[in-house]
Amino acid sequence: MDTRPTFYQEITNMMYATHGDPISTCIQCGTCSGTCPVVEFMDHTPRDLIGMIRADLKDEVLASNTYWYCASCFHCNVRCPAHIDIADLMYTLKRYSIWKNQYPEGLIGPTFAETFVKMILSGGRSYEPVLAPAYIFNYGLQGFLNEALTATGLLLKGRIPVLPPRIKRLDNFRRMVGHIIPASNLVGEAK
Amino acid sequence: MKAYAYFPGCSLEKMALSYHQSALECARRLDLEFQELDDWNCCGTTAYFAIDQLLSYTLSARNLALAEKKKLDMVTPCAGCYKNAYFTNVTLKRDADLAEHINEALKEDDLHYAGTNQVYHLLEVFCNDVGVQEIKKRVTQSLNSLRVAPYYGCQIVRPRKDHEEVENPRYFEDLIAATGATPVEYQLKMRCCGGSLLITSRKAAFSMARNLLQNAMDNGAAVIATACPMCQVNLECYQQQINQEFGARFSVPILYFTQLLGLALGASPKELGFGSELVSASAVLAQIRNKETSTTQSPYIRHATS
Amino acid sequence: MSEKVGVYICHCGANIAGVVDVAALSHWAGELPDVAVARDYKFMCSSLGQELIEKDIQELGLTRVVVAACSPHLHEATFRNCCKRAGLNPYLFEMASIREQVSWVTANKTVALEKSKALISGAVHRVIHNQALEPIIVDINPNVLVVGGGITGIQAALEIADAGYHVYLVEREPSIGGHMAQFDKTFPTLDCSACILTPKMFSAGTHPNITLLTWSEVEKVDGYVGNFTVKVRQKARKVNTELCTGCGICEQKCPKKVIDTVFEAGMGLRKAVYTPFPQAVPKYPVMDVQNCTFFQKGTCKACEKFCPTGAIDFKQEDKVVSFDVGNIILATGWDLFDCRRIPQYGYGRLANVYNSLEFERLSNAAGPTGGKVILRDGVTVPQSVGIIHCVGSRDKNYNPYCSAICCMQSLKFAHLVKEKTGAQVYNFYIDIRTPLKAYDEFYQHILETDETRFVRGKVAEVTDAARLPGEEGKLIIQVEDTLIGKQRRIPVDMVILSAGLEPRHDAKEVAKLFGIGCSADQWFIERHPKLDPVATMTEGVFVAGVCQGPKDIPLSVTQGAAAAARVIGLVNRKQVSLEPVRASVNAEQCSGCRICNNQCPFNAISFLVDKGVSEINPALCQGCGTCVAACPAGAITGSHYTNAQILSQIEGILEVELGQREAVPA
Amino acid sequence: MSDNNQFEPVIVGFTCNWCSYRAADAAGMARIKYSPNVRLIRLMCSGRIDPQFVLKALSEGADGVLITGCHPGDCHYVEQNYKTLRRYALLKRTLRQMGLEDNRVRLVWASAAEGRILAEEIDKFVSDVRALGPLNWIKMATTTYVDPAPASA
Repeated sequence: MDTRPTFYQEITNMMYATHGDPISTCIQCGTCSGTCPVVEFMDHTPRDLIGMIRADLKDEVLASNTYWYCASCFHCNVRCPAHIDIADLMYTLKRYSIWKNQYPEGLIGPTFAETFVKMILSGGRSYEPVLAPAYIFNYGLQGFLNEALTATGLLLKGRIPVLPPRIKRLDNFRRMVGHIIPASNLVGEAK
Repeated sequence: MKAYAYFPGCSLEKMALSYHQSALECARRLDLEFQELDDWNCCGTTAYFAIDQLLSYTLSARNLALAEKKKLDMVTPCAGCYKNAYFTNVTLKRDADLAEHINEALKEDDLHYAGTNQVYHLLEVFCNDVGVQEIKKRVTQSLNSLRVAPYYGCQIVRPRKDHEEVENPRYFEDLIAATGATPVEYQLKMRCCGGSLLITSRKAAFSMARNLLQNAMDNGAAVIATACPMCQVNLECYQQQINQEFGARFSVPILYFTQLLGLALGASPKELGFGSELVSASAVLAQIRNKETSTTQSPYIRHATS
Repeated sequence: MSEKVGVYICHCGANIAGVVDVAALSHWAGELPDVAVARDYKFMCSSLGQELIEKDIQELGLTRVVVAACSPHLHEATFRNCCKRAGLNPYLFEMASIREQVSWVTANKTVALEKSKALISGAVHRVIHNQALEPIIVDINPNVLVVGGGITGIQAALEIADAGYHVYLVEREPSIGGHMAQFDKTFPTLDCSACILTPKMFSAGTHPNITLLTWSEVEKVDGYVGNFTVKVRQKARKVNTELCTGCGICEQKCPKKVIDTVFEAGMGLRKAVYTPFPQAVPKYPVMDVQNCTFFQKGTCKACEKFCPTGAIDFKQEDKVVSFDVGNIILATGWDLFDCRRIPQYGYGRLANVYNSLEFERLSNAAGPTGGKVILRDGVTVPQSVGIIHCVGSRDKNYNPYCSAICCMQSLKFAHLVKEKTGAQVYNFYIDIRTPLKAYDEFYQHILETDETRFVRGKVAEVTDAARLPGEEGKLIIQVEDTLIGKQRRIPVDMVILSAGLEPRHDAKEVAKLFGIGCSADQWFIERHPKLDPVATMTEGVFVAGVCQGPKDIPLSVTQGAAAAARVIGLVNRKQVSLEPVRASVNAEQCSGCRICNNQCPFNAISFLVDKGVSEINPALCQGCGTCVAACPAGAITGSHYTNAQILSQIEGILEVELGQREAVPA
Repeated sequence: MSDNNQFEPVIVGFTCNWCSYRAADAAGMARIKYSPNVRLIRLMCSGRIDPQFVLKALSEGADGVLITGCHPGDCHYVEQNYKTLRRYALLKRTLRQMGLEDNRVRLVWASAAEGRILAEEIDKFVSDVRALGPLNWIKMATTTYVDPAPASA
């Protein structure tokens, strides 16, 4: 007998520190999707996604852009009549998808998340210039020009730092991170 | 003088320097002592949770431990940092095993998280610890009749369920009213501005920001007050691009609430970091000055003195 | 003298036998000292099972019986009767709960067997010390108190009064009738609420066996089944009901208009002296002292001037009346969920968002608009109406339970709106629940004829923030249409919130007053959810209608009648037997220290000064045993819960454990 | 009892007839699985609990005693559970004086609706007593109990 956990079980297990009730309590009422400010951009509504997870439709879930569009605004969380931590579910799916290296083509979210993490691990603080221009090519020429204009505006107003900030006890910080993800290639690359 | 461990967060170093300056200026004028955390690190923001939840907790736990070293409660002006620090604190207090695991890592920096302090957002410190009535007493320059739309955003009130009013809080309005300005009632004050999607899903972010700006305008806002650097950047710096995208003509100043509060407490625009806006706030400043003269010389007083 | 104990182990089908090895258990029990016979049987509570016990008592001369089965709260009475029939005193019987406490809560079969042995061993040890007792017989006062004058209370009162017994019907409001009097139509037949309710109200008001106490509240209840003493506060009406003819002139002449937040749900006005509605029973008005011009400003007295019989009495005071009853029925009803608690639905902020009671008044022909369904501006007929189900129900943020009536109520609203306005109606639901007779047919009828659009999805918010063309000036309902997986924004003119039913705000205090329990949601707890739905754990106190849990009119009426039948049955018996669980003082041993004297909340213990000892009045003693535990001299005995019985049970329970521990050292 | 030779404490529990025994019934009806280490004894009220019952249980081999009753304010006999509460405090002091860990005895309130809460409290108590280890208190001499005949009612 195959005893490997199902996709549904994997996702449930991954929601380790969730504040809410398990997704098995979902009554498919759609409050989350009715509330969601980004839902028009998602290929499946959050409610639909929960149904798909419960049906073990792993490939379909991993091909969905839904959780990459989640803005973590937590509005669904506070309204959910079943007290499900839906935002945490979205994070869980992001983690799962990065872990499996499986996500839809053309999405910036996964690469962005990884770059962001590497950036913080290298300096301990975030540095906007690394982030914005690197991904703006994805929005085409017009987008790039617009971004450059905004960036120039911010630069002129002195709101963009020239050098990346670093914390002082960076070595301690990196060793601390090493305790949490000892063999991570993220840390390796950051160094 | 009440003291707090102050955690500014990455954005306030440069991008939102005016928030940093005005927050400290307001604190000074309200007799609060903000001691900046020594060698704080990035809270991890929203993106971090997508990679490693445990690491995200660790990053926030380091900052909490730094605050504990000072034996002070932590205050942060950034809504994102606040949410991460607040929930890390809640989760670690509840989960001793997780705290133990993270403390192993914190040892590398000679730190220890014990869960002895509280985490507050700047708005809470002003509204609850200082109190709206006290602030009202300290106002020296009324912002009379300036129509300010308070923008709560997401992470100050959510996802807390223990919060009294998650859907319709009033403390931001009360604070604005205390400065003598008129808080604008508008429906989307709790809706997400899309800031966290700026880089990954620009179209969605713009559409959300557009809805918000439109709703505030429709209800007669002259300025939007924010309590989060991400919201500020999204709503202000990208206004022009939003105008292009949707053929709109927004030109709304987006100020940090501390900049408005600072003006009311008698600080100069320069002390509050005015001048770095991409959407000019000169009209707002001019209006406050005009109103000032008109209120000091109200028809009644003129009549009485003449 | 050695006792002969019979031990009977029930399989309860597979409920017990599926987890506990009943054969092994019965074999083991047979070996216990003093046990003459041990048997297991499929269903001990069946007539065959009971006959088995009776036969053994008679043929083997058993002197004690132990049944290991379900909870004693379910079948203790059954087996006691069985012993009695076979000639054994029913108190020489013990029960071990190996279903609720073992097989249903234990996964491991070995452990379940051990725990069953421990419980049976405890029961066998205890039963040997049990004493033959006779139940205490008390007379039943035939009078009955019914609390709450809604349709449930009215039904109960009429049934009892018609059976020839006297009823005190106490109602908090000025008139009986309850929520049903506010409704226009009732589902699923759409008959007019007033037409079917008014005759019953009238009968209750004129019945020679019913004493109506409206504008009154129960303040104190003392006593026990058959013998309660009740104190009721009659709030001052400021109207002498001896003189009042109910002509209504005072109300006509009263210059003060007040928003009626009770009967008209805030939709209409009333006067400061008023009857809530024309068919009110009794017909006498009450004066609202908070709003009366005379009471607030010292002048006016228009009502007094015009009253043709001089019935207005500004000096009238509250009056406390006291009377004795044998039984009590609580039918205190419900409060409507406060929709302000869900700010995103806009109730209280957006003028044209109504709650269900407001809509009932709006559509009622006798209501403030004469039954016209119009917007808050008083003229505009809505072109489109959204009805939201499950407001405040089935939601862990508010009430987790289903309010049971909202689906049918919402379907009724959909029909009434369509009939009265021709508007496009939308119903937003999570599930449609129409389980009772003719209910689903009503749903089918709405589907077939009314062109109502049904959208499956819990509404996320109602807003006036227009964003898209066609939304300007409308209320926009934002919802996921879950059947197509799309978020929709539907602009409408009017929104009706089908708000849930909640326990009365003071349900907890009322429960305490009458000595009954409340569930976590604060509904009153019945004795058994299926088999004893109107009795409570307190003998002589019954519950009926929505105060026990959400239900509609037919079920409420059924429960009112059911509670009445239970009460009539008791009263007809004239006497009731009480458990002989009572404390008594052994005067020989009593040192007269009086420590027990202040242990009793029922004042059953008195000190006999001349004899220098304390004494317990068995009629007042409720059998809790607190004084027994308090007596330093051990002079007080609590029958059926004696020290010997309990200490032996402890020994018995632990005997099994020790044996087992020696076998398997930890 | 368990496979890994983990110490399984034996616990005697006292319940009142109205709230906590019914909570145990409710836990059963809801099929909530909880630690089987507790054996319940039904009394009419937690106010009936005589300290000698607790000492008897501990001396006869119980490793812990659980006392349960209605929530304060909800007592079927108006206020008797407050007396239980006071006696409980005294009892804990007595246990300490006798050299016993006073946390081998615990008081838990459970209403008739709180089957889940009772089950959780039982699990918690069992695991806490398990951590304390076996009691092995001196076994009291077994005595024969004779009650006086009840007064005729």
